[in-house]
Amino acid sequence: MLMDKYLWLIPALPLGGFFILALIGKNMSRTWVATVGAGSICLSALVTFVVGGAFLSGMPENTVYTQTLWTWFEVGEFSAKITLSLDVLSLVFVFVITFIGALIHIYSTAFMEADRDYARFFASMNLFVFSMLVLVLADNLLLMYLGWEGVGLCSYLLIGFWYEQPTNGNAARKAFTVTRIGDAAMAIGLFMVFQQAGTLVVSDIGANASVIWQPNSATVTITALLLLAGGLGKSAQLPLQTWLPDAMAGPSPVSALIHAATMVTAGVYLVARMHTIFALSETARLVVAIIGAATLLLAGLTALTQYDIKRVLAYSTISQIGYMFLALGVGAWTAAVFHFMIHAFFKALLFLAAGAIIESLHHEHNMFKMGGLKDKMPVVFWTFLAGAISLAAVPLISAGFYSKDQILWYSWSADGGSPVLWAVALAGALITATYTTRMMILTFWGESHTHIGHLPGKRMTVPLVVLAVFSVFAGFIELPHNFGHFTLFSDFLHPVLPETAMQENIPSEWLFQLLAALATLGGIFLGYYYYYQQPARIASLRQNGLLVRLYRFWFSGWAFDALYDRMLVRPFVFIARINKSDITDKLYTGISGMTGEMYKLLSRTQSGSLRWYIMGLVVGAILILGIQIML
Amino acid sequence: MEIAFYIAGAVAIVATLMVITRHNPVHALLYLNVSLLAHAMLFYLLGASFAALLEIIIYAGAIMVLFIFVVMLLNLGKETAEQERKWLKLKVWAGPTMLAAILFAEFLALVLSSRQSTYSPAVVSPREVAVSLFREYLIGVELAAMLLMAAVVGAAHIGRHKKLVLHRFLKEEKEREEEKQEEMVL
Amino acid sequence: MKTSVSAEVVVLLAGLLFALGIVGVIIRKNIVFMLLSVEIMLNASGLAFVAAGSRWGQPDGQVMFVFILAMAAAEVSIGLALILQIYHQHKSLDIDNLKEMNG
Amino acid sequence: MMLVLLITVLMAGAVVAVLAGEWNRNFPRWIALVACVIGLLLVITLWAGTGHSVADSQWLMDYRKEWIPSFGITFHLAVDGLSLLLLALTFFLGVLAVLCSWDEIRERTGFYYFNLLWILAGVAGVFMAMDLFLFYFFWEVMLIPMYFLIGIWGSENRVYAAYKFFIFTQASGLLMFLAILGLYFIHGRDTGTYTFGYFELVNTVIPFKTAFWLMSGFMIAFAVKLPVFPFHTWLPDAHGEAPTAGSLILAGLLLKTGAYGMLRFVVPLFPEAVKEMAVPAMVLGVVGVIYGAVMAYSQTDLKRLVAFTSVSHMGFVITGIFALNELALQGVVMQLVTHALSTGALFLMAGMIKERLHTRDIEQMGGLWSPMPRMGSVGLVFAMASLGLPGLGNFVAEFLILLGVFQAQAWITVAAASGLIFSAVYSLRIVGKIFLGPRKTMETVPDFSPREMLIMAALTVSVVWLGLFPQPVIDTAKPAITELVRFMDVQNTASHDQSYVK
Repeated sequence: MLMDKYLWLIPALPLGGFFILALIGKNMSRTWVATVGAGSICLSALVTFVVGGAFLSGMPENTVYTQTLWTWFEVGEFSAKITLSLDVLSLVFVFVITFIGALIHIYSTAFMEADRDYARFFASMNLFVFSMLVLVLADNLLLMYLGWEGVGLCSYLLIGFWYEQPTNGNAARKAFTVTRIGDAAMAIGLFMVFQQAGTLVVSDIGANASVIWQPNSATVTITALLLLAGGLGKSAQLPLQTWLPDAMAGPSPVSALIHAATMVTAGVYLVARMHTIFALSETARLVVAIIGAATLLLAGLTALTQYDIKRVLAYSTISQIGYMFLALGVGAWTAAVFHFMIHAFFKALLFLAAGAIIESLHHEHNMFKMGGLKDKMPVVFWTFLAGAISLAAVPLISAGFYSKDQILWYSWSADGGSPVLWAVALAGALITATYTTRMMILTFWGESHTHIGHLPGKRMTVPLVVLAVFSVFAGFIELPHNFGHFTLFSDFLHPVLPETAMQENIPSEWLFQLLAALATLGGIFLGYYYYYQQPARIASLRQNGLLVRLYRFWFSGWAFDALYDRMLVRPFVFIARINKSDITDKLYTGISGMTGEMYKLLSRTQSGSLRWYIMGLVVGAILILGIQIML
Repeated sequence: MEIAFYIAGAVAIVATLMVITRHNPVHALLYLNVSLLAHAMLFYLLGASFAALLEIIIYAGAIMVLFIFVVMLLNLGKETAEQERKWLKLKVWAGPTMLAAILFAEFLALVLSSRQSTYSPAVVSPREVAVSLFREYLIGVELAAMLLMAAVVGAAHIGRHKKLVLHRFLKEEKEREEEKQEEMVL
Repeated sequence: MKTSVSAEVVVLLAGLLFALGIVGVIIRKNIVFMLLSVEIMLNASGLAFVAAGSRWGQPDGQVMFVFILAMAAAEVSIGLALILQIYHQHKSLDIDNLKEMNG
Repeated sequence: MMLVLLITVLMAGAVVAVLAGEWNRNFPRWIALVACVIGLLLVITLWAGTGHSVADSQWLMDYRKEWIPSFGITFHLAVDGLSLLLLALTFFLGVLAVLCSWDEIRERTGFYYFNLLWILAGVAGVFMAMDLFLFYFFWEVMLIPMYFLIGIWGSENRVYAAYKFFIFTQASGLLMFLAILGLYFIHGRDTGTYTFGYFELVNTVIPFKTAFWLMSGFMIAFAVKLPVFPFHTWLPDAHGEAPTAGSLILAGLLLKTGAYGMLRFVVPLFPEAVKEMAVPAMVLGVVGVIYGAVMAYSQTDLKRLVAFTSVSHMGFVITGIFALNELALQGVVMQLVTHALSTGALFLMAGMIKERLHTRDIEQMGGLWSPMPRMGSVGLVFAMASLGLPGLGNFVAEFLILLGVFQAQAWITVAAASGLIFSAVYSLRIVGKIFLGPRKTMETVPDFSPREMLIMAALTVSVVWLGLFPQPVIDTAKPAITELVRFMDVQNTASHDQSYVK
């Protein structure tokens, strides 16, 4: 049965929820708000399962469900339609968005229970899910841009959800503005694509990319890089990563949904979606890989130094997305998408669990003031542990291992891979394991520092458990080539994403897995050693001036904030301030001032003295006669 | 007969100089009369006998009498002469005289730059003047009549003795000043 | 009574008299004297007109002189009336005291 | 005849309003409302009636009568899709302007509504006049009542603002009049028929140098009105001091007359000069985009802030006009409509906030979301519109303009795209300063009244509608735009041939 005519329901349900909540949410009871808010997403998830199931079951090769709703606008040869299209890549994203979205919404019904603006929260969340779905379901780049900006708006609204605190508002503004820089570049990218391809429909571009562009030509590289810039902004990659840590000002479910699981991976989606363009430019792919590698290392080191649990998770998100970009850069498209999915599970889980902890500890974000929660909050502990082992990629038993191991392997062995990228990724793995262990130990072991309020209820723990199960077991759908060669996920994606091209003559995969496992275990040991066994060693490290300085540097996120503040924000504000009264107006006030001065000068001659006037007459006559003589 | 012309011209210049330099108004008036008579002579020499007559009768006769009446009426006697003496300092008249000299020099240059030519002035009889006046310039004559009429009425109106009348703005200003002074006094 | 003078000389004479009239107007502070100087200037211009008329043998010069005369009469009568008024109001004929019309 | 009716209904309404105002203070607003609604209905029937034939020919309606035949002046009104859109906008905003002055204006209501309607009549005339003299006549008609509107009902610094507005527009208008006369005489000398008719003058062949100077005359008038970068300084003052309806009409309609003039007169009359001047004009446009945005960021007076956003948005318009291709020109038309709605809404909001807090200083606002969630949401929508959020009308406009400009001059687009970033900066500043953050005043501020809700709902629905279904607007403007583009292409090839022959 062809289910494509129900495709529109997937985004329409959240949109409907948004409209109901936005228009009459103020007057609805909390139960109804929760029902509409979470229900719309759950229904949407259900529709996704049905449509997706139909799509998969009746799937011949290369099937795409498309549904054109209406023509958005059409000018000359440019035409943009509101067309949804579902293929395997978008199906993965839609599944993650609706499924994790539904879980997070259920969690939020309890988490936000006490909040004044319950309806506004769910309205924004629903709008976000709608926009995100439009982003991934869009069949042309312009519609994707609509979703792209829509999620930015919702991110803005939700980061600044508790708007009465000015810092939240500033964080929201920063998030929007920084991503907007990427978006502006992406818009130019769209113009370039249109100019060269004459269309913005993704499938047309994909089909004709090799005809339109010369491989490795400057235009294709520039186009790819401009599109990439949009992705970098949304996905918080170097050099536009500074907004994400501040975005943690939003409620924890928001961090889980928007700033971990879905929106920040929009960049990954974009690059994967436009892989045909990226495939044509080696330079662009190299840039993607280098940015990914640099970001994962930088963000990982920063995560090591943070004390706010949500900021640790935020930097770890940046770092993990760095892995995805690395995978995209080396041409391991499916590996990137796989890691996206697994990451969505465990990072959403971690954020939700962290949210539960923070909530129970009266909004305490500082990990050093937590501790000893292992026994007091068992459900949260075990689920958090599940997420943490996945993040740290503990070998064999965690989903994160399978996805990250793939990336590590491809970063050397794939066509665009190199030992340097691999080394960086391996170092990243070690760091990841270290900061994860640090976070676990500080939060759950040791002495309790803060009194625990109420424990999370069923509506919060059930989503945690579900996500924990996925974080552990979802990895088994894609096993490495050397054991099992069970590649369900990448086979599934191959209608859209090409197979990863491999280099020849590469060392055995076993060796890599061993090294990756060693890195992880080493990282865990480091964390264990310094934070559990020998906490005193930390204090002694503090004596070292160089290390302290390095610590501060890392803590500040490699001073990017300060740098941008100096280089961009302050000059801009300075220029704006000094020119507040508009310098060009001086031109006109100058003219009028001069007129005034001349008036004063001339009115001085109007002295009322008759003799003076006659003198004027005489001088005038002299001048006139003089002119006549001259001529 | 050129000599008569030059003499008359010289008399006119000297008399005019005296007019503008005398301190006593009556003296100045008398010199002006002399100057006017010299003008009349010049007119006659230029063949304009009608103009010469008018100059003597109206200017030297009527207008000057008006002046003298006024001078008498205002009793401009010795004090005025004293005042004039004080006012007429070198630094007062040097500048304007320079200016006038420059003006005259320019005029001179302009006039002399054109071709020199001597001519014998044609006699224009009063008859011709009258014909022209009442034929081509009839409108002018009418207008002149109206002007004189207006002047008579105006002079009669202005010359009446009135109380001090100020424009309303000046009046308000004056009142304000007075108030201010009162305040200061208080 | 035939004279033969160059036109330039007559015009120059008129110009000189006119200039003297200007000097008189400027340097005098007493209104009566200023009015006298104005008369001089009027006469000088009349002389120029008459000279021009006689140069071309046309009556127009003298006609203009008549008009000037009429105007001078009107001007003097108004002017003298004003002088009387000024003297009554200000008790002075100093032109510098009459600066009320400055801008 | 209908076209004349459009103007006369406003003018007659104005006269009746001023007479009725002598009698009762509340009559004029009803009369004004009725006049505007009648006009709006007329335009809608006009639109509906000619909906099918839009694609066939450019001109939908035409009315022509001799006015001063000895000088070749005719009373010639005509409407094509472009005019029709702007007319619809005129009456729509007219209704809103009347509604928003409903309670705000309490003094001399008769004269107020007289001026308001008279401005609208002038604007409507400008959008329809097909005789350059008549055009100039209407151009001046809208100027003087606006001067009164600012000068009498404005806020503290109103006299200065009114003078500034008047002098800028009047001086530039005179330059335009000189250019019109120049055109008139050149055409008359060449063909022997002296006429101000648009359709005759379009065919005038003008030597390039002369064309350049004549175009400058027109351009300066339109550039001041639009406003283009160095001529914009009257705008913040006028907008800031005008009463709410005045700001609405200034931003929504008067600025549009500048753009309309460029599209209708400058480009067809002086195609070659326009082509020559395209790049400098576009650069000025981009400078305006960025400068306006930076200035908007620095302002603390809400109305001035919004005024500078207008400068920024109008920079897009002139950039788009001089890109001279269909995409950009359609974008310009969209921008005219959507900017009128979004900026108009922001001005209305500023007026409503001022009614409540008695200040325009955004430093004294803050945290207004909690007492006024409705206004907050609406304000957010329009802030987002002004930063070009997809799904709202402004995005379609800016996207089309940039896309079109990219075809013409890629680098200019790159610079203009930075305007997207700056617009985000100032728009979020508006939202942040007014609605977010801690409350600064503890006065009770009521949320929208039903009347205000009606106004804002109308605007919100329009801007969302235009964002998602802009095709009707695009289709309506299409014949005019394609005709313009075709004309330019013909000129292009003609001049190309010419130069080849030489």
